[in-house]
Amino acid sequence: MKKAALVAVLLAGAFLILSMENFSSWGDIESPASRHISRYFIEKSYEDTHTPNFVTAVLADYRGFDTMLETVVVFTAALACFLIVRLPSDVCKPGLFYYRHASTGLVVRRRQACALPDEGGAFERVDSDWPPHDVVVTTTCRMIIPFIQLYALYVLAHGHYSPGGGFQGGVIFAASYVLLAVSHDLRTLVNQLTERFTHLLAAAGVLVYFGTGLLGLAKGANFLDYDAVADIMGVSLASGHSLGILFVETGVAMTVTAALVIIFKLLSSRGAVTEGL
Amino acid sequence: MHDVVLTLLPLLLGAFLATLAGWTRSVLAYPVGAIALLTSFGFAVKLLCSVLAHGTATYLLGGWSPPWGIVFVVDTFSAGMLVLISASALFTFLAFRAEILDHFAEKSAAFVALFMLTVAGHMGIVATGDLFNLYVLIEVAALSGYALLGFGTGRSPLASLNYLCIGSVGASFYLLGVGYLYMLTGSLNMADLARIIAASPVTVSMHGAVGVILLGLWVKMALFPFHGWLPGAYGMTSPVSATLMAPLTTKVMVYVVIRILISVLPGASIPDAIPAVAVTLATAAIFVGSVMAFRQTDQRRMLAYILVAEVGYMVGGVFIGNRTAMTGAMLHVFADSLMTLTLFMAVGSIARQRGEMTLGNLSGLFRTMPFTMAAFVLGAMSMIGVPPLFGFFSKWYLLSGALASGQYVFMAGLLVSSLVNVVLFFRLFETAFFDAPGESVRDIEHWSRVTPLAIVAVLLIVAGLSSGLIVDRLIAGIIPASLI
Amino acid sequence: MEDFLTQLTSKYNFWAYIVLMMIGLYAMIAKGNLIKKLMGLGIFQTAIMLFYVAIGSKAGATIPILLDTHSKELIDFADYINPLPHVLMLTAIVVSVATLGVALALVQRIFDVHGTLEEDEILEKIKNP
Amino acid sequence: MIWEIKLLALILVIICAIAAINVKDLLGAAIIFGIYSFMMCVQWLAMGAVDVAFTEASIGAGISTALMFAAIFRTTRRTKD
Repeated sequence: MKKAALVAVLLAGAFLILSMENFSSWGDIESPASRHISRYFIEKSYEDTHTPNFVTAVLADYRGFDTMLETVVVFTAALACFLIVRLPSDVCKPGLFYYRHASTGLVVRRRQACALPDEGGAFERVDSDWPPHDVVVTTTCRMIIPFIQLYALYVLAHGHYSPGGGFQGGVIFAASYVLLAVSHDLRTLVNQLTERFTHLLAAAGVLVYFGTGLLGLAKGANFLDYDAVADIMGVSLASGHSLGILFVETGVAMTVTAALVIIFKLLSSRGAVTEGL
Repeated sequence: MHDVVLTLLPLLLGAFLATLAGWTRSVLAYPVGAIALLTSFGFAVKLLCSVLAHGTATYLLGGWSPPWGIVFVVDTFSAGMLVLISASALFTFLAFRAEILDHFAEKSAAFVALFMLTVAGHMGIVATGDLFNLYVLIEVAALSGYALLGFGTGRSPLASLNYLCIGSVGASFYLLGVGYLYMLTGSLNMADLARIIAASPVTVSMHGAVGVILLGLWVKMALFPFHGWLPGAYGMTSPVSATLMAPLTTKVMVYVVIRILISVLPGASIPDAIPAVAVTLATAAIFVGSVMAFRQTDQRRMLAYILVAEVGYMVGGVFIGNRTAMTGAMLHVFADSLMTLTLFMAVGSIARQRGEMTLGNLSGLFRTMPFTMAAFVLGAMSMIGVPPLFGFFSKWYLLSGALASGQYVFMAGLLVSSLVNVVLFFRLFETAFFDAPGESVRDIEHWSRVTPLAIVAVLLIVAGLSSGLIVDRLIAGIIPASLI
Repeated sequence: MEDFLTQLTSKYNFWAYIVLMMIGLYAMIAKGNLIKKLMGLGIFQTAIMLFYVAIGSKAGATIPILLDTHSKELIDFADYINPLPHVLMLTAIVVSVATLGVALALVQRIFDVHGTLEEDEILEKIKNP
Repeated sequence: MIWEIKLLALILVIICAIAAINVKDLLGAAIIFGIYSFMMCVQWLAMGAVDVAFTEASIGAGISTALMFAAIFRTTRRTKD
């Protein structure tokens, strides 16, 4: 099997090397890829959209439909993970459950938890397979997380002028919550972002993008045409496009944050969303 | 004017709203889905009428003109596909209401949303005029498909993961091929590419690009050596997912191949090796699919292997390289979708009553579920190729096309596979007709399941009788004049 | 030989993408562990992204962000790297992480059912439950 | 960027790719896969694709590794090859 795989892969490689014959050499300015449509983007996009970062302009405006579908892909992934691994809520969760009595420090073990004891009362849930928290790690992370989130917002808002935008901002925002889950425990994360909230946020994010597109239809222009945004906000066309880009990037960031948090919660708790990494 | 994009938007909106509904008022999720599918179907029909009246419809997304922006281009063939896809999704959704609500319980909202997304993805693939946008849509369709097929017990997650690996590799090869084309021409728009390719010299790299794109699409459509995922994925998942995905995925991928051949590469000289390899693989697919279908005890897996053979029919027709065979392949895309839909819907209904779909478990079905079995018989007859049904006409075009080009092995494959289908289906009919049902059998036919099934089965006859019209109005105008 | 060398040096990024792609494809076919297969898929996808980004490169050009927004002069397209492949690859990266998420979810389900991640052991268990 | 460093990064990418699929421990492989993504990001930075590099650094090297870790943590780190 392995030898056959090696032969097949080498054959494919040889085929690809042969087919490179007519490629322009690396970095060639005269290659068709650099001349044909991308030339227009470089020369005209600032005029059209008032966005110095060409990549953001092309991503969210000229090829805005691609980006909407890309957001939909992330949304789909979250739903897909939910459909595949989420355990039904009314089934008893398998595994061991530990509860610590707050005043005495005694730990109680239960084999199944169908009706969970009141967690706010005298008993406190303890994870079964994760070491107790370290004060240094917990405190440091608690201090860093707000700054990470602030940075994520900066990345989102500054996507017009520097590398960044909705995707990167959203991923960094999600990463701050992953850090929270790792440094504290999954329950802390679930208390902050409930399952219901993350799902609603994910759907709301795509709806923001979709709604920006619908503004175009409502104003008689095409779907995703940001001229309508300029019309509604009463600004020049190019500034309207710049605003439209900001709207859709915000939607993207919401969906990406929510979707990645959903996926992380499900994967790290094996679908139970009770305890995890 | 906005009809083109309005076929797609209700589905996306439906998916988002179904998710919102699922976490606020979960009873609303199913009606939202039904309304979205119905709206989308309505716009698709309207679009088909306007395309028939006024010719190809183009829609500039974001108002940017091609080749800079993304466009949707819908001609008669794609408008027909859009109607077919939305109709089959709508019927599946209506017929399997009980499954969607019971089987998925509290996840039914997520299921409805994924259902909408996969239909939207497939419709987008048909409508788009941009190669990269096509890739993204393939991923939307596929990713939701993996989830739908992977939900289930036992082996379905493994089958779905297998599909995911193979499908992602196929999509990546397609992406690589698009990169080659972009490198050589600098464009991603289909019409623009066709213009540039026709004017540029024939080079090795261009052949490489065509080869890589077609390889990727063959992998995605489960052509013979890459078909391993299909029987597992369709044979083991829930009947709803199988009924939704089986008429869509392979057919839509064949559509993409046709679209690329007639809209992007008509002026390009495709190396002779590619059609030869394609027809060989297609013939092999027909034989392998038929032989493997014989060996299955589970009737759903048997149908899945017949699908493998059907992919061979269509790919063969596309690459034989004459007008008749191409017409046959395009007609068979329609025919196969309808037949597969009928068969899988009927089997889904039966499986709900009888559980396991082994041959021995199907005794006496004609007595207990007469309407479902009548529809099944129509679907099976069409699959075999009995005259007034749709399947006969496309097969006839394929056969005469193969004869005209002297592809005798492929012809033999078509005939053998039809004979195999005869044996397979009559084996089933025999058990279902002559054997008495078991003591404990209590089959119920509910009108809400039988009505959509009956409509689809009748459509098989109607479409068969009007297949001349379909060829004239939908297909003939699309095939480039250079193909004789 | 001379010819070959010039081709190698002018296109070494393209060679690297082919090598990576072969590694990824080999891992997908030959490795039995499901997570290893997914890593192979990841390598395969990033190899294609490397190829796209290499298409966009331009000798002597800078990153695709406009330097001076107030200048009235016409922007010269030779000064900035081609942004389009970057846009396409942003999409592809996001798609790849979405695929990875779904795949890992499926892997967890498979582990729940069969208790192992090795393909041959799973097939063995299916045959002799 | 100096071409020697670029070449070094490229070689590191390939070494990491080979190592990731050959290490006989899934957690280790996941970490090496993260390094692979990060070296790839450096590679793109050298080519001037800042947005792609940023995305790969956050998605490929960041979240993907976290997801892979979560999945391996909840299944098994054992692998035969």
